[in-house]
Amino acid sequence: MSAPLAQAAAPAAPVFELLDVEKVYQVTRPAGFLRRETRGLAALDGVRLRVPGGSSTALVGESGSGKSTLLRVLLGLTRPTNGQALYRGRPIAEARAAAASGFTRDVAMIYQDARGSLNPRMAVADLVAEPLRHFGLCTAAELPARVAELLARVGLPGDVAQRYPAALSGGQVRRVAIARALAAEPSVLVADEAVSGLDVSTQAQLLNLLADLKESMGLTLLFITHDLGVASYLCERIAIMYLGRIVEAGPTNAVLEAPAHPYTAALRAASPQFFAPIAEPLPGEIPSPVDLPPGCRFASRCPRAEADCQGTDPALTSLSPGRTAACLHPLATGA
Amino acid sequence: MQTSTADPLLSVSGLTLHRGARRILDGVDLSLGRGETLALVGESGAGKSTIAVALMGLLRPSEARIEGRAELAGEGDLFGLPERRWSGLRGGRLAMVFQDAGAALNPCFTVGSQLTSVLRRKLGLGRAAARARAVELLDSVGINDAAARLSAYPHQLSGGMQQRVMVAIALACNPDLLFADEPTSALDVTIQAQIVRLILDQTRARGASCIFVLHDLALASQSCDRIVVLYAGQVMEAGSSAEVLKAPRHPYTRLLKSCVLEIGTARLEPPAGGVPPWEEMPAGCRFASRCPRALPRCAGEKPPLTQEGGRALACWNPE
Amino acid sequence: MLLMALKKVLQTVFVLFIVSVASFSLLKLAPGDPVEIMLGSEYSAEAHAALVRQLGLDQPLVTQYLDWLGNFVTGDWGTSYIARADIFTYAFVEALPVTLTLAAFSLGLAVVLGVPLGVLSAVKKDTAWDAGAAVFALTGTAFPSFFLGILLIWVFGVKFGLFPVMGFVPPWEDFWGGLYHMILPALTLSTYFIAMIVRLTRATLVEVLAQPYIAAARARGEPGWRVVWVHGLRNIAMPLVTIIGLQLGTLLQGAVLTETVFSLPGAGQMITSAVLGREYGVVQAGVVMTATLFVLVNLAVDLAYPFLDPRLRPR
Amino acid sequence: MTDTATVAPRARRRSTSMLRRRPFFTLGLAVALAFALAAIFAPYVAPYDPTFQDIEFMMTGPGAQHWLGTDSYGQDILSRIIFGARYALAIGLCSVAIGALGGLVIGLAAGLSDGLVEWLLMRLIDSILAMPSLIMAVAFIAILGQGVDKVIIAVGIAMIGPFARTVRADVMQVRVQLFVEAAGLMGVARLRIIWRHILPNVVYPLAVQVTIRISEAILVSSSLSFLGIGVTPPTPDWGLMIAEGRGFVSFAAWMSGMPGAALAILLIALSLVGDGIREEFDPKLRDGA
Repeated sequence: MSAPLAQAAAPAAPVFELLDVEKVYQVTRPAGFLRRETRGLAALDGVRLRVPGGSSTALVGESGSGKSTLLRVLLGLTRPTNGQALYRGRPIAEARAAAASGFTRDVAMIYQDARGSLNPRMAVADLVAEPLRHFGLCTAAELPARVAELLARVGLPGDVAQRYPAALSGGQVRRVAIARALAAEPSVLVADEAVSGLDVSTQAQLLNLLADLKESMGLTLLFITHDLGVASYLCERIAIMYLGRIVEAGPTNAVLEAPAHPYTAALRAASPQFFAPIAEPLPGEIPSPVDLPPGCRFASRCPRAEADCQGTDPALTSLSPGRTAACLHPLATGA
Repeated sequence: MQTSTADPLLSVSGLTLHRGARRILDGVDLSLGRGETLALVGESGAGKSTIAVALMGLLRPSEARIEGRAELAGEGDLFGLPERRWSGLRGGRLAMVFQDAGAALNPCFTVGSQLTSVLRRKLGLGRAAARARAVELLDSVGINDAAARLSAYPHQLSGGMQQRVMVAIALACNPDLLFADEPTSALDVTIQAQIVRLILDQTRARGASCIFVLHDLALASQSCDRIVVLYAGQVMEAGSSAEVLKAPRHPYTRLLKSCVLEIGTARLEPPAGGVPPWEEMPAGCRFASRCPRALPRCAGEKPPLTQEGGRALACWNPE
Repeated sequence: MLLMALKKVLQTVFVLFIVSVASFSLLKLAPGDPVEIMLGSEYSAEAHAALVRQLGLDQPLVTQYLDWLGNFVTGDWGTSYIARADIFTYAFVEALPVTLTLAAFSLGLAVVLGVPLGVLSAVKKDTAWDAGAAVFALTGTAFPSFFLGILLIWVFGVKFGLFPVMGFVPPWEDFWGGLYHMILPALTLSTYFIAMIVRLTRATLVEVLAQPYIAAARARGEPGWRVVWVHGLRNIAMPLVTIIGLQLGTLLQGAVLTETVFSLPGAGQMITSAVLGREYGVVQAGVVMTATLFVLVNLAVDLAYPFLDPRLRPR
Repeated sequence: MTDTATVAPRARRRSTSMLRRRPFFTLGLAVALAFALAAIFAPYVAPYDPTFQDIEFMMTGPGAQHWLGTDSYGQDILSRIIFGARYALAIGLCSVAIGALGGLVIGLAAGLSDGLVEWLLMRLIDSILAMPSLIMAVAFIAILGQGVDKVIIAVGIAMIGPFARTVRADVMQVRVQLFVEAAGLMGVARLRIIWRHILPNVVYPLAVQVTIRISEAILVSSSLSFLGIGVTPPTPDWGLMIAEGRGFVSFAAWMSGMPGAALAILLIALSLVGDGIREEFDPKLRDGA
């Protein structure tokens, strides 16, 4: 575990810091004859997150939790409607716009749909070379060797370089996407469900690759996933999202072994586990982020909801050093 | 066969399926007792969905060539049946829940019309009776406000609700055997747990058997009595899911299990490479090219599926 | 939904505006001085100036356009100098119904023959049947219709004398006579559309039949015919109607040729003879009529979408 | 038959030549090439001068002297067909070039802009599309007058609409692709993204469109001459020849039959070629790609 050391050595601003970030989309819907009304859809609602340099954080949530919107905010693809999203102490939008900040080179992204993120008309060699050329990282003469090196690093045979993405398997395409992301020698890697939808053996190979790269390059990793196993394997810290808010955060293993938030506990119980009887599932489904009820947003499905949960919206508060949860009646963490 | 029950509902032997020159399934044997749940597990290309689709009679002769037998209690060999008889069985004694309910419900028809058409055709119910039964069914699979949902189109429902509708349609005529083809892989985990529970509870209540097609070994261990591990169309190992997964004897089962992430897993040790392309598939045991325990004979000679104490194994060099 | 429809209507109105400006410019850009053409070869300067004033040609272009638009909308489309007839009567009352009759017969024939052929071809995919249908579809879409018309005249009219090769009998006066006269022209015009619909039906249906919901319909015991003709066909209705709407232009331009081949007094023949006679007013009337027809039909198709595909309906 | 591309496994598609896998495409290509060669070397291939009027051989049926017969002026039909191929192919290629270029510009502009500009451009495309290409070409002929160059311009302009629509649709589809977003994330400039990522993904399908639409352009141009408002006699144009022979169908069927057959064969060959190329390269028709 080298991350805490790195943190201590560099007291600089964290890589990412979100301060009560809100993102509200205006949605219109018909309201009677020839009339529409506009409502706010809060995709993110008061998100606080700190991603220190050299750390690895898993962002976990089901569909509709706001993970994707959070990702877009972090990458500067969308601006928060409220609150502050900072990259090394600067607003992300500003950092993105300023060439000197190095944001575009420093922060690399791996998409869930790796195939879609690769131009189908470009050969693998060109795809991997694009960041090298764009940031002027090596001369034209060095290019082929550098590309070959990157491909070897992600475990791809050299003959892949001349192929097009359509001729590669799902696992290979993910490796190309990783090679491309690493080409610019970033310090931050953001990955959106980078290992989902693959066979377990391919997934395991990729997870090992990512773990090794993180270690050897000292990457700050932000990994978005729905799989608690993946989160636990790859990340030291975890943040659980529900309906546009982080409901629990802390060291991954501590959080998963003794969840404080009932939603975390429910996620944990719902994840398949060898030979355990199937747990009583959480009732209902994630409600629409339009017209949120007052009070705790999880109250409608919470097995531990009490009367005050309907009225009071719990804030993310510290439970023990390093652990936070947004719950009025948290479970005992045993800490 | 490997079944422990004396009264098998379905027994499949030597199921071989070709698509063109490719042998997608290679001599698959399996059997299933009444009320039993069976998991077909394996990675993509293992042929697990193909088995389900073939046993439902959904493959046209132009799409695939099928050899082997599949005895369904009271019907004889399914593969010998004429198409008319098949369409009588489907939706009746045999039913299926699909992977992506959003795609398996016809977008142009209401939920009600897709549900009542089965009831009217199979059970001969009148319009009003079918409607009433449809409401009961939707209610029983946990859909609130069932009467109003009948006139909804599939896209107006959430993924979980769509899958509940699929379950209701599949159970409409109390099938003897339900195929569930990755019924939850498109859903969030909390919804996945709901749907698996729903399928298990409903089939159990009806005394029906169920064949789950799954890629998640842990989920298989939780939901199924027995398990069949497949690799590239061959059965590697089969038996009670507790025994097979606790003490796998086939190297593939062990490797597959070692790739499953559990919370706190320290290090994964996946097998290198991937499933070979069809042209390079070994003639014998298809796992031979990736097997850490492969012997010289493995690639050329297919190991027979041998029975031993309720377990079946196809390996020349088991653990 | 109503708002959506209103938006589409607005778009259509704007498109019609552009079309009207274009048609108006057609008159302005046309070579030759319309006044000279009206007055003949000998005229006095005063007569010329008077006519210019009378026609409003001394006004600014915008005023001229508005005048023209006003006249056009109220059915005052001017006079055909050569035919010495009112253009509105000539184009809209006499010629257009002939073209519409031909187009309607052909489209009907195309749908009635094309859809079942396409369905058969999709169901019997990769058989000799399918290959035959594909050859027909390819030949049919590529074959020049006017040459096909001549071939049909030669075979059925000249060699066997089975059908009349020219003339128009309004089917609303004599239905069977009209039909009889319409057989060869409709066959000529619809061959392309039959072929196109066969192709489209096959392509879309093959795709639909591979969808999970078709497997699911079979898995719940729906009989084969119902799976294809109810579940399959319902889902290709939208692309089918869309393409038919978009291909209406091709239908109308095919009608121009077919009318010439079979000497039918329709809008197509009207436009052709007007171009040859340099009667720009008539050309303009023809262009505006076809464009408007096309735009309105496609508006109707657009508005029909929510009925064809429930996914486009509001929740 | 037309759908072998979707059935054929990817590996096989790459390993054997397109010519061997698609016999119909190969046949079409061979025929189209034969026409093209005949057109290029017309003076050497044609037995007679296409406009030479032999009074002694007026309306002679096909025979040893005039293989495909002569027309009412005693002109050799075979020679006129061979020279006619020049006009057909030249008009087809040039007008498609005009249409594709115009369509690319308007379609790109419409696809890349947004707001009012996009709305206006879309309505412009809608209005062009509202006039079927033949009608539009007729209108332009009415303004421009007759002649080969005028036909090229008229047909070319008439084809801008369909091209613009497909280009715009492709641009709309490509610009929301993840790889475009990914390039943006990397800080690649917008113009460069358009040049490197959007354009190649639009130009390839456009090239496929071009091959498909050449036959349409030839059809429209020969329709114009058939109507008597395209190129003017005595140009050896197929449409004109078919129109001239129409009146003699009952006793000299070869007069319109021969040029008609030539036109039909070329159009069918070209659509075989176009179809083959579309199925081979259209990503929408490919499995999993």
